[in-house]
Amino acid sequence: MLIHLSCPKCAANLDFDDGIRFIQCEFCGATSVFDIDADSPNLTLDAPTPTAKPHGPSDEVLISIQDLKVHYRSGGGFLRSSTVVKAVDGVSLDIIRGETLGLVGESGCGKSTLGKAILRLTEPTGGKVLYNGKDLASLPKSAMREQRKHLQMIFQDPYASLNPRMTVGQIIGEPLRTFGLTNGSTASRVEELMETVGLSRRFIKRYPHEFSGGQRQRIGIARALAVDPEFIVADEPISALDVSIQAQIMNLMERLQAEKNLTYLFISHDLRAVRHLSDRVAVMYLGRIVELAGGKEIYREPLMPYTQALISAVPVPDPEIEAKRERIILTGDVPSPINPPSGCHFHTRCQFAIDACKTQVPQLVEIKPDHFAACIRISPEHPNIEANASDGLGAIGN
Amino acid sequence: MLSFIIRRLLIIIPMALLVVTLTWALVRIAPGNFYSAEKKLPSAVEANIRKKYGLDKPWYTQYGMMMSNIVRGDFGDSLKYQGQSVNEIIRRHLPYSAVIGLLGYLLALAIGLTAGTVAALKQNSGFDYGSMSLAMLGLSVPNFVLGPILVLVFSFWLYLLPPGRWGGVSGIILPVITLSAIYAAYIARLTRAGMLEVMRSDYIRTARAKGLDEKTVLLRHAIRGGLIPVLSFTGPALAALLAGTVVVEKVFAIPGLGNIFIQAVLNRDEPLILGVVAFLSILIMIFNLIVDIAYGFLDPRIRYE
Amino acid sequence: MGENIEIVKGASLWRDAWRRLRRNKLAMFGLGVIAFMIVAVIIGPAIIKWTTGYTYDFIPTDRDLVKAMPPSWRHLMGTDDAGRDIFARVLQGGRISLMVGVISTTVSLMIGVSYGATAGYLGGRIDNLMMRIVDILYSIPYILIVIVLLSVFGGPSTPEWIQWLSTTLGGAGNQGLSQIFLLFFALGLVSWLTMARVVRGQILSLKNQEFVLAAKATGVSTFGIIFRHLVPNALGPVIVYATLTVPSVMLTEAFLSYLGLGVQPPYASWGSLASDGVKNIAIFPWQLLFPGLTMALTLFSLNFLGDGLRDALDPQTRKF
Amino acid sequence: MKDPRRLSQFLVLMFCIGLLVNGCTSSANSRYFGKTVAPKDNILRYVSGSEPETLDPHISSGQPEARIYMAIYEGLVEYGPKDMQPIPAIAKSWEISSNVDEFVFHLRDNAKWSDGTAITANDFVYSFRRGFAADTASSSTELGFFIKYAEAFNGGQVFVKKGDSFLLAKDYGGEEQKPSTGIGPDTDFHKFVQSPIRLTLDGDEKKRAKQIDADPKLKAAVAGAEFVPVKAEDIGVEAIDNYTLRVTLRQPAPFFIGLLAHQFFRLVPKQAIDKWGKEWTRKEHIVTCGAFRIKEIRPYDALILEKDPNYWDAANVHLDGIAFYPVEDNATILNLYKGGSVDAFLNHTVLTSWIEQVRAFKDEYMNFPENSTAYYSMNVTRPPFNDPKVRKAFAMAVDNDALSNFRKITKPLYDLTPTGIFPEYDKARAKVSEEIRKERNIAPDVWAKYGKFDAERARKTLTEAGFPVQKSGDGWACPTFPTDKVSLMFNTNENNRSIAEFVQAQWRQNLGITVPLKSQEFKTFLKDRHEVQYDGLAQSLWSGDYMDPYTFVGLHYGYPNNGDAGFNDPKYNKMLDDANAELDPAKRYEMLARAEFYLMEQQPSIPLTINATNWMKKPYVKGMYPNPGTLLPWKFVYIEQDPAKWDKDVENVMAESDPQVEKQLQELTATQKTAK
Amino acid sequence: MTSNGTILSVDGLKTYFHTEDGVVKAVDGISFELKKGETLGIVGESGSGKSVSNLSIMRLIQEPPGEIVDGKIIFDGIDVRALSIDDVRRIRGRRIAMIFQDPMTSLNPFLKISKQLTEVTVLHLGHTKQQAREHAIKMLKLVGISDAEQRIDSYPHEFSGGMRQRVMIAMALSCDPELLIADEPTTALDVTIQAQILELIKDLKARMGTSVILITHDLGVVAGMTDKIIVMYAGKVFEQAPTRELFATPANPYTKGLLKSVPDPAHEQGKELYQIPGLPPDVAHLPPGCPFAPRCSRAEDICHSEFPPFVEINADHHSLCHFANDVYAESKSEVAK
Repeated sequence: MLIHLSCPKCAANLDFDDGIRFIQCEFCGATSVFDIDADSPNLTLDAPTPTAKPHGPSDEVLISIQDLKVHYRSGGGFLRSSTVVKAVDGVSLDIIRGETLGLVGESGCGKSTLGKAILRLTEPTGGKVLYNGKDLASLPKSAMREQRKHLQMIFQDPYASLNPRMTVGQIIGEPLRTFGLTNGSTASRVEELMETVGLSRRFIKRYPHEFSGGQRQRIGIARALAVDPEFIVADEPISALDVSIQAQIMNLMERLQAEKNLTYLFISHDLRAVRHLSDRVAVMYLGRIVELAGGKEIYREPLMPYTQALISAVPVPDPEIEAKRERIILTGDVPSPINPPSGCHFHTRCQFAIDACKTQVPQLVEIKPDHFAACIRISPEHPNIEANASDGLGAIGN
Repeated sequence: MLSFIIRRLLIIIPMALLVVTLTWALVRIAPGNFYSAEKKLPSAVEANIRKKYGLDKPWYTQYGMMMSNIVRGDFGDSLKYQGQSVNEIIRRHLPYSAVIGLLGYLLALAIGLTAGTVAALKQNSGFDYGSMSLAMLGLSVPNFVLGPILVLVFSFWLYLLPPGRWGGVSGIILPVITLSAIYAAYIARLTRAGMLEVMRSDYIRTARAKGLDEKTVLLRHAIRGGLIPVLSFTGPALAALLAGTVVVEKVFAIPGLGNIFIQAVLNRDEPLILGVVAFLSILIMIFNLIVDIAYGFLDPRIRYE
Repeated sequence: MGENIEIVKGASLWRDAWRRLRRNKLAMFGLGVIAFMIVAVIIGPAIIKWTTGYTYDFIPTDRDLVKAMPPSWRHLMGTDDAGRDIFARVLQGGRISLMVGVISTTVSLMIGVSYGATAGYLGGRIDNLMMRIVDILYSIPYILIVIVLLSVFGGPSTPEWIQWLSTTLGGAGNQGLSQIFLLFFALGLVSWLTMARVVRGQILSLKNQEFVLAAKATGVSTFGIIFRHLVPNALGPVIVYATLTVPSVMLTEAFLSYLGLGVQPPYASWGSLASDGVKNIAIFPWQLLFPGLTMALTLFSLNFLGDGLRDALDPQTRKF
Repeated sequence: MKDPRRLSQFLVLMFCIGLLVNGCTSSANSRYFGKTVAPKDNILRYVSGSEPETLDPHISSGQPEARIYMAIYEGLVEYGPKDMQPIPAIAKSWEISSNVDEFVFHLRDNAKWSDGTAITANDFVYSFRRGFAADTASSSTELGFFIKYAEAFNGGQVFVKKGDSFLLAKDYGGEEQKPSTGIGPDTDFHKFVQSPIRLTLDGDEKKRAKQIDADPKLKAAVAGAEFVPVKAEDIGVEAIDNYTLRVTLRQPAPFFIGLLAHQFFRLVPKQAIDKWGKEWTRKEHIVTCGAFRIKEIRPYDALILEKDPNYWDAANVHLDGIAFYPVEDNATILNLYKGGSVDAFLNHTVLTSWIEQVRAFKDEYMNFPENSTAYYSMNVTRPPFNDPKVRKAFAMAVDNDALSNFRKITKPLYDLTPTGIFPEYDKARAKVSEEIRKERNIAPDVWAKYGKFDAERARKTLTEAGFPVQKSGDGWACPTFPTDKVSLMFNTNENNRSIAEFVQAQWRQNLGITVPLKSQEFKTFLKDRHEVQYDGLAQSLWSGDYMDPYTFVGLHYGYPNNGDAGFNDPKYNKMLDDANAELDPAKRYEMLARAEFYLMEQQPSIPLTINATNWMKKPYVKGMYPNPGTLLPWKFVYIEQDPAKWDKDVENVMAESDPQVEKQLQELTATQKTAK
Repeated sequence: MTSNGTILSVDGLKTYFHTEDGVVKAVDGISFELKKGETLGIVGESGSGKSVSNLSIMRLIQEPPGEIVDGKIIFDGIDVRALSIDDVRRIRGRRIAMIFQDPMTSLNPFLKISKQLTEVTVLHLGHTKQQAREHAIKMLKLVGISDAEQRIDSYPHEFSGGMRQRVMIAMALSCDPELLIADEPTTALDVTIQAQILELIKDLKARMGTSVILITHDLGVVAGMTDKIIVMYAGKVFEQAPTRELFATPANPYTKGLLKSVPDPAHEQGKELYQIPGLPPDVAHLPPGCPFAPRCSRAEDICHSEFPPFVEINADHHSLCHFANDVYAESKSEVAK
């Protein structure tokens, strides 16, 4: 059902689906709230949209990941040798309270696994995840369940991540009931949450399949917010959505972060989105973090050849730029994590690789202030790999 | 692949022994003995019989002896059919069940695959509705009803085929048809569903986009995927068929293993029950193994190490 | 076609399925027949008794009437060898057969769903072990299990609750019914194996879905995940399979009755009526025709309904 | 066929058309039931029922086997083709001691095994001893316990030897043997076997100790005594010479000769058994002695016999062979018969519903009384059937005549022993009945109804027993009767079920009591019934082992007994003991009849029906008679190719005489007659 | 070849689906022309009808429930709709080839790559087995699969996603088609692989002179690849223009919104993104008037009541909007700024 109302600020005509509670005026950019309960619904101005984050990254480390490993044993059994998949292979990372840490990488690089391992949705096989002084990776299961109040997740596929047999109310209410967080009625809290994410409270009895992808993702976000978490892992939250909806969800996530002082780990393969949302960006390749830097920094000056290629590969919606720019096209696919290349995992596709790359595992080193990279050919003294290569150190292969 | 097969074969043995053990326990719990008859036996006579067959020993001794014999592949002699070893009885009667069962299944495959495929291709056509209704009927008429109806029609109205007993080609036509009906119906439905599923898949669209005609699309691209549900049905179905379907054997007086087995249960002929159960459980597991291997051939994505 | 067209409607998935089911004429025909059968077997015997005075076990006192008689206005489906009204027996048999179908399927559902779901969700070694147990049980002849069950529980030492159930459902003094109920349970106990496999397969494909992970992330317990999240989602195929289990259970019951392990006379089931009638197929065809047709029609309808349900519940058919 | 309704209509239509067509074809050829062509190969095809358990006659006690054994094994005597009275077989004649406890058999000198070796008296001695041996574990061995020390040998018992002499049974409560009138030459063995019965004690030490401890007199006597196991050689069977056999019994048994035709007493081949052990019955090892020998064994499919040229009476064997088909399903058997695949089949096979149809084929259908009864045992150890009045009421409430009418072929049974099988006994019963009537001074018309169906009296009796029967609507009600404490248990079988359903209806209509029915799988049922672990009533069936009423009257004799009612009455036991000690057959029958009358007053069972033979044979099969056990001596059977000589109206087959059979029978019995 | 070098012309194509929810007008009157050697981009969100329109060109719509209701499809002077299905088959794979979105499911998992590659040329070019195999190896090498001789006998699952898409391309190009329809060829792939594949298509197109229709939802993908672009929404063509012009001066609010809502590298982090409000429409139940009106910021009453005209901005630039010229003018002024 469509509602026609005019913007309370500039009086422009606004038509919108009644599922949306927040609506942004196309002309003046003001965000309005749709008053559902009023006899004659109208739009009222919402708090002014923050243009900058009130809670910027502090220095307080919220979650400290130390040498986290997730090794799967695939196959195996009676008289059978198993193979080890090193999905996450020794990742150390600090997540600072209030920031959005972007995590990018190609599929199969272990970024989702890392996100799940932090929340113990996949059991880590080594390392620590320190949160509030507790090591989440070694907490007993019941204690871990208790911690989930503070640590939540938003999922990739809005079609698969909602139980199709539960109503919206049940889905959002489940964490509340699980943690006994409702001292009044669950329904009122659920309705409140639905409004927070911009869904009409009248939808509380509907089923997920009655919603579109974007609306479902809002439900998923509301579910994550239900327990008032501090930290949310957003695992590719927009990649399954239509282009026009992606922006809605990203805006919503930003708004919520500002309102609730959330900390995000934003996992995506969409570099444009990561760039837009993240304070810092970590680049992952085959289970390891290969580069970590501030959002602007990493786009402006990627150090790692892999990061460079990754950024270069993103098509730009501008024919002029596209026509001009030189792309770095990587050859081959991401190698299988079952049997990753020795040394630096990237050496098979790296145009700057030398023999030592095959044997030496590079460490993540601070090359510039707050800019880390894992490459033996880069050092604080010589941060530019292209320059290093032309210095005559010699590349192999490619 | 080889190590997979060996592993699976090795696991069959302990599984079969477990099956035998549980069956043995059930036979022991079940009331009555192989020798109990309408007339009650004097206790001395009963004692003689129990002694002769070792039933006077403690149960664990009996169990131990039985298991040690079975491990050696010897199921001993039937209690009911004196002087006949269980192995011999199985060897003798399996062929009857096997012939009828295999022929029945082949017939069912022939009818079911054809009807199912054609019905899938001509979805919602008259043929589709007709053959699927017939298949439904095949699933709805128990074979103890179908068999006698066939006998009535072919033996007594048309005087074409004998009403029963083993012998000659004419003697196995009716049992084979009776047996195959329900399987043909099942296969037809599985095939149709499988085919419809496959025909919806992306790679069929690719094949069509290549300009292939429907026949090639069907026979080259769709059939393998469409056959997988039939294949997974085949393993247990074949084992069940070979075990003999009691009713068909009874109706047509065929000396198959199924009937023998039911009789053995009703007679409490313990060695025979255990022998057949062990044999059948091994058969089922081997058939499942064969089906798994066949999956590997049919679907290259499946690899067994 | 790969694209999903959103359909936003105010209906639950079940209502949605029901809407689709309603458009399937064959399935609705099936549903209609089954509904009719259920009503008929519930009120039918009383109507017959009221109109003609016959009951399923009434054997005429007049010696000349104690014989098989062809259908007439008095006996719409004829009589059996003892002069009993087949119509009344078919209706009474329907009660038993439908109960066999429903109760046994319910028992097999309850066991199969819990077992299969647990095995499928836990996975790994436990799954392997649990499924090997199923394999083993699969190899044990079910007749033996039925015999043992009936003899252990069916004797004078029938457990109280079975007696209670049989008197509650069958009326006082119907001791013969207690064995029927035992039989239902026995059949359920032997037919849950395939159900467990079906459920396990469903759970295996469901458990990696994100909503399960989501539930885990929100701290839902394993039990909650299995029974609140996984099982309801596996129910579609399970219900379809259940509608197909009903016929197979009814046929198994017929076979067990044939061996004397089934329904207790003078009660009858469609299966036992048909297997009695088939002996007289050449001389008193109505003895097979009517029970057989009723049974076939019901199974036919159940199959149609099962197929229709499968189509209605299968998200695949949502695509066009 | 989009619409399933149309499909089902179509099927119904097809079915009806089919029936019409069928109706036309069968009426066109209605003289015979199905295909009727005499087999040209002179081989009879006969359905023998379930698969024979074994070809060892000592092991199996079943009827399907018995019929096969009658073709391949022979004993001293054979069943007569019509009346089942013993006729000479390997024994060409016999003598009987005056108090019927010793028999001397004169064997033919031309009898041979199928391997050509001669049959001598030693073969019988061997066979008898083997039959009683504990490790043979024969289940029919009980039949031979009349033979002296057979039971003791079979039970592994011991004699008690004190010094040079043995303790005697009569000194320790055993019955005293009447002075024997032994016949035949007096050998050492004969002296031993004619000496007073020795005391035998259990072979098992522990059980024996108990036995001894229970009897102080015995305890004193056995002190220092030696226990000597009863050996096979101690059994009362002796080969006087190669062709003379003497059998000594422990008690008089007038029916013993008749018993000897039973499979248990047929010859087994020592030569094969010694050589092959338990595998002697295989086709390649077996040695037979009957008119036919094994040609082919195809278990569950066929057992093919051929005429044995070594058989002493081969000249009088008419068939070239017999094919026994083991088929169990009655409908299938009828189909095979109708389809012309078999020439005759075993009894109890024609389904009740088919009888009306089949009876029309008068040249083929065999419905004659059988040496077999059906009755319901009542558990007299548990209430309410521990009250004879309740038992009587239930018995009187069953209309046996109506039941027989419903069953179509059976005859009503009023007592334990079937009528029409033992004509002499029937006379004795009538006489005794009349005597009792006079003793009790009851009017003949009232007496005629005594013990028969009488709903009115049944209700009265039940009311007297404390369960008042009231009028309720059109029918009756007996609200106080504990229906939850009783059930009618039977083993699953169509006949049992329809009887049970019928009788259940009778009780409901006559007493207002609905007895729950309980159908059980056979072995489960047997266990409950044999152990008398049932509530209320249990279906029972009894086939006579031999042609003497005692096989029925003795059902409730002693304890445990085969009556399975838990009934045990010392007075009744005594009456039977006395009767069997009586040497005059007529007097003995009267004593038995009194005992039976006494028993039926106690009503441990409800008599239902006298079973009937109920089978069919093609009209070209001749010399095959519906005798009371359907035990057919095969050498009389022949296939008549000439349709003019085919059997017509088999109802009279017993009365009519077939010259060929008659002549053969006369030649056979002549030897015995002349010996007398 | 027609004189003006037009290889494909689609005129007023309508493809409807008859579903339980009513008639879904998946493609409702689209028209375009494609010249030889040209690349056309079709952009739209899911459900906009972009895939269906191309399946319709190939006559690959399942009937029922689908049906090509109206319109002309002229391929190289041939009226495709008028052809018998056998004649259509002769065109499929031979003259028009397709690549699909998901290389994981679009290759037959049961058949070896060699079989799937050779059957096309055996069918259309009459190759013998040997010829076909050699040709297949050549094609695999062409798409950059090293040691093609060995890998040709692999099964699809033994290849990675990118490799499979290369195989699909090799298969599509086997018969040297005049038109290649690439339906979201990179959506299922990683960015680095996407770049590889796009580069490959570009390269092959240049070498073989094939005309290409590139279907995608990602404006970035078409920006560097195409000569002209069609923007589809709710089964309709919303805007049609040469690529540069479309990006520079969009004449449709929807196109504008799409372009704005993509975060671009120049865009500062932390600033709220432009968002198109509301949801994509339910194609089965379209409102009267402009289907985008409910989401459109400048919609007026006429937009809700009247279906907009297909306004010609210039010879190559059309837009479906009541205010097309206004929007165009706005865009121009923005560019000028």
